[in-house]
Amino acid sequence: MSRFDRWMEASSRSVARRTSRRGLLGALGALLVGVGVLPLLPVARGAEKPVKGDEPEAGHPEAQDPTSCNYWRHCAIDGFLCGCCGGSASACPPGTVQSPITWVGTCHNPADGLDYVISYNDCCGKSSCGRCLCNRNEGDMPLYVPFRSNDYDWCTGSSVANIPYHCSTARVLARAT
Amino acid sequence: MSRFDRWMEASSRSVARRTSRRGLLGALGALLVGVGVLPLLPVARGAEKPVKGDEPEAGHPEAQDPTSCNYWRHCAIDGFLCGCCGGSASACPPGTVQSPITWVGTCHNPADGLDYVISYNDCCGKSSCGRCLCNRNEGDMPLYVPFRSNDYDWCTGSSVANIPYHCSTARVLARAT
Amino acid sequence: MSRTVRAAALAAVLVLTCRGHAAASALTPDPLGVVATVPAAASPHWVWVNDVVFAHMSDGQALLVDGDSGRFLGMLSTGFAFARVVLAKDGKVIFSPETYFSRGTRGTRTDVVTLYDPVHLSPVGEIAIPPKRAANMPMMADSELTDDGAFLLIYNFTPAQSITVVDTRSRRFAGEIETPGCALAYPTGPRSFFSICADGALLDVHLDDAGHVTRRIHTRDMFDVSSDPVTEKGVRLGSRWLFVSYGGKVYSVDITPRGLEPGARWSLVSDAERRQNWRPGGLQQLAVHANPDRLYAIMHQGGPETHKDPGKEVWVYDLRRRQRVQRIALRSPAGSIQVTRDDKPLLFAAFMGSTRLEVYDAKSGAYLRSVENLGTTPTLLVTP
Amino acid sequence: MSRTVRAAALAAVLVLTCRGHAAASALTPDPLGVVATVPAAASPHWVWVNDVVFAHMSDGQALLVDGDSGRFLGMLSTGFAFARVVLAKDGKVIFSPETYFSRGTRGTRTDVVTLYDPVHLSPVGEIAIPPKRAANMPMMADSELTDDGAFLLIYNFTPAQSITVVDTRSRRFAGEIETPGCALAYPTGPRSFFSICADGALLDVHLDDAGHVTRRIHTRDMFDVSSDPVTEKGVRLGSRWLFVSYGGKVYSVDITPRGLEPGARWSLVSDAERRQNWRPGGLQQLAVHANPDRLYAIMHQGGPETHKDPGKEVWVYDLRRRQRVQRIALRSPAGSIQVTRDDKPLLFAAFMGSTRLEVYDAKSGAYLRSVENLGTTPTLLVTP
Repeated sequence: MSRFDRWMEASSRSVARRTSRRGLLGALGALLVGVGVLPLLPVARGAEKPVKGDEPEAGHPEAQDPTSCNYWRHCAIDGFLCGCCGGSASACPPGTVQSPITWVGTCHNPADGLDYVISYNDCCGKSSCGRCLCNRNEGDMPLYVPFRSNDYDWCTGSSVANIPYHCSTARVLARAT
Repeated sequence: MSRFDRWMEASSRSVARRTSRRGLLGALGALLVGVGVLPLLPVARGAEKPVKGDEPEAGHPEAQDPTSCNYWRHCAIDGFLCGCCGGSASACPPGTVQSPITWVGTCHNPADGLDYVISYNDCCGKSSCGRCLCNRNEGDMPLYVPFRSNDYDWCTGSSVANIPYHCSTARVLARAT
Repeated sequence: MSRTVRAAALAAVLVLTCRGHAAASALTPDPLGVVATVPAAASPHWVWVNDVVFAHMSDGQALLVDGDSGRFLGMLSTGFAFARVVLAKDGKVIFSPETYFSRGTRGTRTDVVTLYDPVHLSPVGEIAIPPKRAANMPMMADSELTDDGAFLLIYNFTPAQSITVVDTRSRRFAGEIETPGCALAYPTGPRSFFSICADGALLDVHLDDAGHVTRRIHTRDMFDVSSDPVTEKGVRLGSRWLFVSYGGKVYSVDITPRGLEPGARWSLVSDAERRQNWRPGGLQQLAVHANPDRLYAIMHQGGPETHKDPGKEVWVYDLRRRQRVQRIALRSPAGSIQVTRDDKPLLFAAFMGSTRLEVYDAKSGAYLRSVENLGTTPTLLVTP
Repeated sequence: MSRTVRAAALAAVLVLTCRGHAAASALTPDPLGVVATVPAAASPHWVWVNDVVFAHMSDGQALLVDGDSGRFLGMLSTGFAFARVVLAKDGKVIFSPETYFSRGTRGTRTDVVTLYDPVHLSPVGEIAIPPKRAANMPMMADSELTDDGAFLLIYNFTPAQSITVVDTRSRRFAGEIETPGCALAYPTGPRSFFSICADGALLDVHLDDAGHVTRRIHTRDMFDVSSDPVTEKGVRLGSRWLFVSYGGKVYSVDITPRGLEPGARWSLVSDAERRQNWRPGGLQQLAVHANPDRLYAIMHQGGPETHKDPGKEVWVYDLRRRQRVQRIALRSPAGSIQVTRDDKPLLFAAFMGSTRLEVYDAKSGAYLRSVENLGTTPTLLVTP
């Protein structure tokens, strides 16, 4: 089945597909923003193959582009990339609040060959950013394992800006051991 | 320029185009709901030729279908057709309030060859219905001529449900003279 | 008299004048203020399509559709991070746990259970609850009624975990039950429910008639959390809750006089199918129907991390023989399915990435119709 | 200690442990709680893309974009039936007339002017105003500042027409001015503005330093309302307000010491072009630039009722010679255009039916770049 067929079959899924396809993403853009495919939206999740050991992708230039869904840190991110919303991979956009509590994932950095613990802190207090949707699902657990689940709106953890979700960051916490 | 080209050029406009094109409407559907093209949205407005004297269209079967944008009463309607939202051409959907004050238009009924004064009362108090968008612009005036302007959210006129707009009705007030 | 008032007056005159002529015209004037209602007797083929409206989460909605005609009957506006409506057992009221902010996306947070009249689809009451409602991908177990409908259970996550208990008879907040380490609410009787704990055990909670805890048992581990976790998307058939793992293993939690007990374990996929990467996926990926006992599951082919992907097939299982009896090919990928409770059941299929609801004959699997332009990101399907 | 708290603690420990290792790793940990800010000195090439979010009107937004880089700098959530932000003359604050309901789409209505810090894009104040803000297709004249920025004027429609006056210095509601039969607010000086009346005349209003009316003149008819009405989408250049009719006739309202006077009348289209059905269209269909005086108009070919249709061309006029000097072909149909105020001006083009902002060189007409996925239904473009 051709990639395009696959896209036709489940458009939203394609969004997160790590194989770069600017054309389709462009075409999808309006529709995506339109139908409001959003951070929590699972349809795109898990469409990802793990970055780690994903040899044909490991050297992918986007693996080092913080505004790309393929950025190595995003291996388990779930939402709009704050780098496209006025923030960065680790900083929140103006006027939002970074939720201190969230769930952590482990991603492999092809540049130094190391694994890192990544904390996916949401930026909160405004309506959805709506740009650079990225859904990847490595190690995601059900809601009954909260600190391993990306199905929660983690703005919940912010007493100031509970619960409106704006975008997601991917902070390096430390080297995974 | 082919119809399809015209559609490519300004998709939303096509929605209200009286020439039936289910295919395109279908294809547009998701996008429309998605990008939230709405009652007040003017891009579709005026894309209409007047029903009156529009001979090739006058006998159009849809001219008598209350859920069609081409329904004769809709010659100056601007919004979601309440008939697609749980109401009818003249009745509001459950749980909404019909705004008593609005603007009136004049439409020609090909069935009896008479002109009627049509009152476009909005149904109010819930979020947008989002279905059967129909924008037609005959006789629409600027905001400084309120009772001839469809650029107002006429739910404004409802003290109970001011101002959330849900859908639009097209009530026959009387024969125009 | 102000110009505006004059203008209004003029309009009025115009109307009167016209009404005068109306008598002479072919068409009689339409009355003002007519509002439709929904038939008091709900059809078993109706479905509530719940929509969290992901891009604009302050504007959640529940849309009522008639599966037989495909007609859109009406809708409810249900606030921020909306999960779903809960239908009273007697069908006389609709419960909707809702969240609002004084300034849309900021300001004071208010959580309520709004009560809607199912005939007029308008609010008839509001029950204040603690502003703790969990905001997550909508799950049926976010809010459920106890078996006799006396108590509405609402999952809280702040991230401290608890259950809000609402007495539907007095229409009052009855209290809050701490469920540390355990999530969601799965009713098991008129005065009991369980939550699923992070270690794979269940928290078995029993209530008195005031909605207060009388007994809480932390069961032994029921699920294998580490290697192949079950999703929280369980479905209930009589005295059994059925859960399915990422890999397609079926776990039954049986409600017995001795308490909650693990039932038979079996698999949705054969070894061959597993090798072909067939697995369940989606948001509301399971549905059940009684007489005969059937389990419906959305299936697709994909890697281990595709446990939330939509599927283009629904596999149907005989729960007595634990065997697949049918494969239904869908027209579009589905992330949510629901089966009506009647003897001529319909299968509804929807998908958050689309605005189409598809309707199938749940027994033959035959495609019946589609309803287009339903909301923006449909999540859970709820049937009477 | 509850299980949840334990879990949190565990997470914390993990973090600490990891930080321990971090020293040894190639990458150092990212700090928590870093929030970006917007440069204090606004670039003349920034643009606020206002979005009424038609499908979900409770979630209005204003999006800030840098026209040079195409970067999305940040956004504001601005409530129900949002029209647009108004930038303080000194750039030190952003005014946003907003409407909220206690239950999203129902309940108590609250209208406020929210004040935002332009560096942090966060609310720094709120001014309560009467819950009368007009809900209409967003127009620039829905809310404007007087020339010295002392007063914010907000159009009300209930359907009684009036203007809310807000004192931006004391940040207080200063009062309400009845404008029966007349709509919107077009500033003409530090203490004056006019509204357009249904009969084609203007209501010329003068204020004292407290924002109260000192003089109100109902001018003679300025516009031909019956046959070829001007739109309410006027643009101002110095002491002139320019309005254009459905058919493309240009009407100038000149601000003179003797009061408001009709200026020269001319046409955007030649007789030949008129025969070819060329006419202006769109929501924000006009823009101006000084030095040299230029008028930009979105043009398309269509029948008399297409006065709100988008166009794929922008025609540029020399306002001194009243002649067209350029035709700019757009890549996509535009319903809204704006031109920056600097000497190397950019032309922005957007359209409610799309989520793309296009950027052109306003002098050469050369296409520069597009910014994709901006909101859902972009309406008015506002530049510093």
